[in-house]
Amino acid sequence: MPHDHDDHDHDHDPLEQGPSLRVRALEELMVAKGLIDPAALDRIVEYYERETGPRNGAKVVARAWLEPDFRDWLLRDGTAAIHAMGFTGYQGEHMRVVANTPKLHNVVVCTLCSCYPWPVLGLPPAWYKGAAYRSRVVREPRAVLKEFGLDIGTDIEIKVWDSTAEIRYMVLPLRPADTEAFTLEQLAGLVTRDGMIGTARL
Amino acid sequence: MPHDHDDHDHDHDPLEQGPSLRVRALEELMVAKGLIDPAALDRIVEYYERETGPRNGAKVVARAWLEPDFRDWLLRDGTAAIHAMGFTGYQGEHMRVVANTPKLHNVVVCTLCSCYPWPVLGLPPAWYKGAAYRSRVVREPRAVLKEFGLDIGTDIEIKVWDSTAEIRYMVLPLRPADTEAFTLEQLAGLVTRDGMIGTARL
Amino acid sequence: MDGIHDLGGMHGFGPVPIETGDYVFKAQWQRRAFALAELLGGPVPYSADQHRQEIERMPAADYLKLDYFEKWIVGAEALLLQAGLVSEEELRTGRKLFDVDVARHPKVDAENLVAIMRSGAQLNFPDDARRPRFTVGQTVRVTKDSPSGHTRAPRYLRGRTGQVVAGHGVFQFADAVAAGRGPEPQHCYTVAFTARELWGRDAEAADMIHADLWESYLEPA
Amino acid sequence: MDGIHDLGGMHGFGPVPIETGDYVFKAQWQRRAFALAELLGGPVPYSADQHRQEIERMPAADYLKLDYFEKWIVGAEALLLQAGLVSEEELRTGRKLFDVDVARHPKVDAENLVAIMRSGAQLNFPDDARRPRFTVGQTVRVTKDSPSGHTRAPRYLRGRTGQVVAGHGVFQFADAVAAGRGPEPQHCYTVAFTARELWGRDAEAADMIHADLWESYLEPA
Repeated sequence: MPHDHDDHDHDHDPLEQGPSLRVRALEELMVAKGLIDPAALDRIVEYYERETGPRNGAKVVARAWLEPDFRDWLLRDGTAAIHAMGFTGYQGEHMRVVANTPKLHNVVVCTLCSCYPWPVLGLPPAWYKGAAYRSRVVREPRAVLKEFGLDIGTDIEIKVWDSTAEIRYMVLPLRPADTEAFTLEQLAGLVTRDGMIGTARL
Repeated sequence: MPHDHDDHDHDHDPLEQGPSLRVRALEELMVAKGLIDPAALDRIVEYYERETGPRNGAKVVARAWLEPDFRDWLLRDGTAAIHAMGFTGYQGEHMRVVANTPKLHNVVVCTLCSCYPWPVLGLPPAWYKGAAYRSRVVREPRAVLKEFGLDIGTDIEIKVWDSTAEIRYMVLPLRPADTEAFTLEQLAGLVTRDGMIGTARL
Repeated sequence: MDGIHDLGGMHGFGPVPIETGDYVFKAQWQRRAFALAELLGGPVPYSADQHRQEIERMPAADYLKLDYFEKWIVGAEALLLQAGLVSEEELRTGRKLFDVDVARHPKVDAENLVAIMRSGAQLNFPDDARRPRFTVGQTVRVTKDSPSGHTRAPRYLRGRTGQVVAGHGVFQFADAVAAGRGPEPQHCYTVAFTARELWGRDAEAADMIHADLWESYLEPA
Repeated sequence: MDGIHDLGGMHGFGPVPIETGDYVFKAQWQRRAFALAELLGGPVPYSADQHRQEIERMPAADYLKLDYFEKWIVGAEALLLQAGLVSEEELRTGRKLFDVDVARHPKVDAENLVAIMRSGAQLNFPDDARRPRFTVGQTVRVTKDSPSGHTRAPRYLRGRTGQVVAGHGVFQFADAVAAGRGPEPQHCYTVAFTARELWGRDAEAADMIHADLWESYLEPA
């Protein structure tokens, strides 16, 4: 990837190469063409790293555990219930929440790319975007979940949700035992990202 | 692929690397273990390069053009007719010959690997084993054949033969016009490998 | 497009790299790549479906080899080229060779973009005028159509029979958006398939696999 | 195994490289690799189906990247390892670390091997005792079974309906041979599929695609 322009104010690390250099070259070209404002890049990253993420989803889950009416609403109209909590935005326009039960385990995937509910879970982890998870979880969910340390017997049904259109999925995990006295904040602290993808129990 | 043994009589080219070095290392290891006779490698290559190849298939085709009874036999029982001409061996144990007509064009592929009738056509060319031919010829044979310079209108039916089991396929091409006076040798001289795969007309 | 991106059901990718893959960004350049691909959707402009389609058009070997965020950049570069906003040489050298009409390709202000990102895109349509062809509970079959462009009917469902378990109303149609034909809105449904229907006697257990499928992917069974 | 080797119908591989691909061997090492993989089938021993299976087990990215004949060597090395005839370290260094029992793994004499190659393998079985389940003209469906081991029912035919156009008698069954279960002989048929059945409305024309399929891949339709 030759990159020999000298009309900019970054010093290129001579060891910088491959994708890193490619991205920097494109960024600088786009700035030079007036197509982007470089400060906007930082702002976008800041937005996703600060304002989205699994802590949002955890609040939704904890509230559903505490408030039966909210739980009903969430499962009936995930979009409205989640938006009402302020978790809106790209890749979260249309939400469906699927509830685990003692006899049913849900797990979410996007076999075609990496669709994922950004407002409530943030950006997806690397494994979610990788070939192994995407190829296998629709065919052998139990074998895949076992790699996550989750042993789902054949007496428990698995429902796999492949995010092939504009609806994004989130799993409502089972509430852990002995949490009757927990506050919303305490409950939310128990909820993990993988629990809401379906690759972990809580 | 480090390769640092010194108990053999080849000098390694310092520029030799990758697959070439890997093959040489395995060959020498196998010789050292007494599992192979290195002279046998040359003999195998010599056999395939000298005794098999499309000149064999061309003789079968030319004979079918000249002798109606042989043609009938060839199309009815390709194995027996071809074996009777002495073209036997690995990857040619079971043969089916499919005849082109003015309204029908046949083309052969192996989508799963590279099955090919070695005794009559030799070893397959690189493109036959490659991903583009194997993936596309079952789905868009006309587009593929066009890349070979062959324009097959939709008024001509195409039959694709995917060599998925132990039967190997050969196409009996149409005899070129104005060859009534040709001898068997002259006719065989017109027959090309691609004509017998189905990616060329004669 | 039945490309390598359509991974559902394929073998050959080993165990899930959970330990080493449990991150969003591993390097700073990945953050920049993500943001750059998001940001360029404004001035170029392009949609998520067009961006996905360009990633799907990559040679299969590259798709498997390149980092996820490098693929996002490959997709953005392809769309910039198609829009005539860059040349191959510019991408190769990183040096600007011509100016673009920024009035026709206005850059997006950071706060505006974040505001849009926070409110979300408009993906669905009022469905009063369109009656759904299928109803919840109905048995449907995914067509065998195998388009060479972007499609969201994965190959592992092609020709298979399932049951409509939800109707979602009318959405823009990804295939049409990616092809540049506009939204061509259609009803979209969740369809449930048994593992046995998809994998035959090699199904792991009596599970259900769900996918969201646009109406034109489906036919009555 | 629904691996990357099962290429039928996939997009993403560009035009056929006819100009640059019109050779059998491009380098001397390819000749040696071919002969080595053929020759080792004797002493190890292994069958073509086992060798194919090892190639299919390669990571998909390697399958697309490696030279065809290098893949043959990868397959042979895997079978040598499984037979306990080499160690990983021997393969890595090229230096012999232990001897093998050559009485149990006798090398094949060149002239003997060429004689066998010239006469061919025994792949079919007398079929007097086995009645074919299907007849020429019958409509059949390829099962949806999706085994994780070697199979010769390609994915693009899975679940699709065709017509038996020929019966070939009884052959050793590739899936069983590759799995080390022995020949498990079965009837084998040629089945014809319409392009429309395979690709739906995206079929190029009213063509027929044929495949040779063992009886256990098929069910009455």
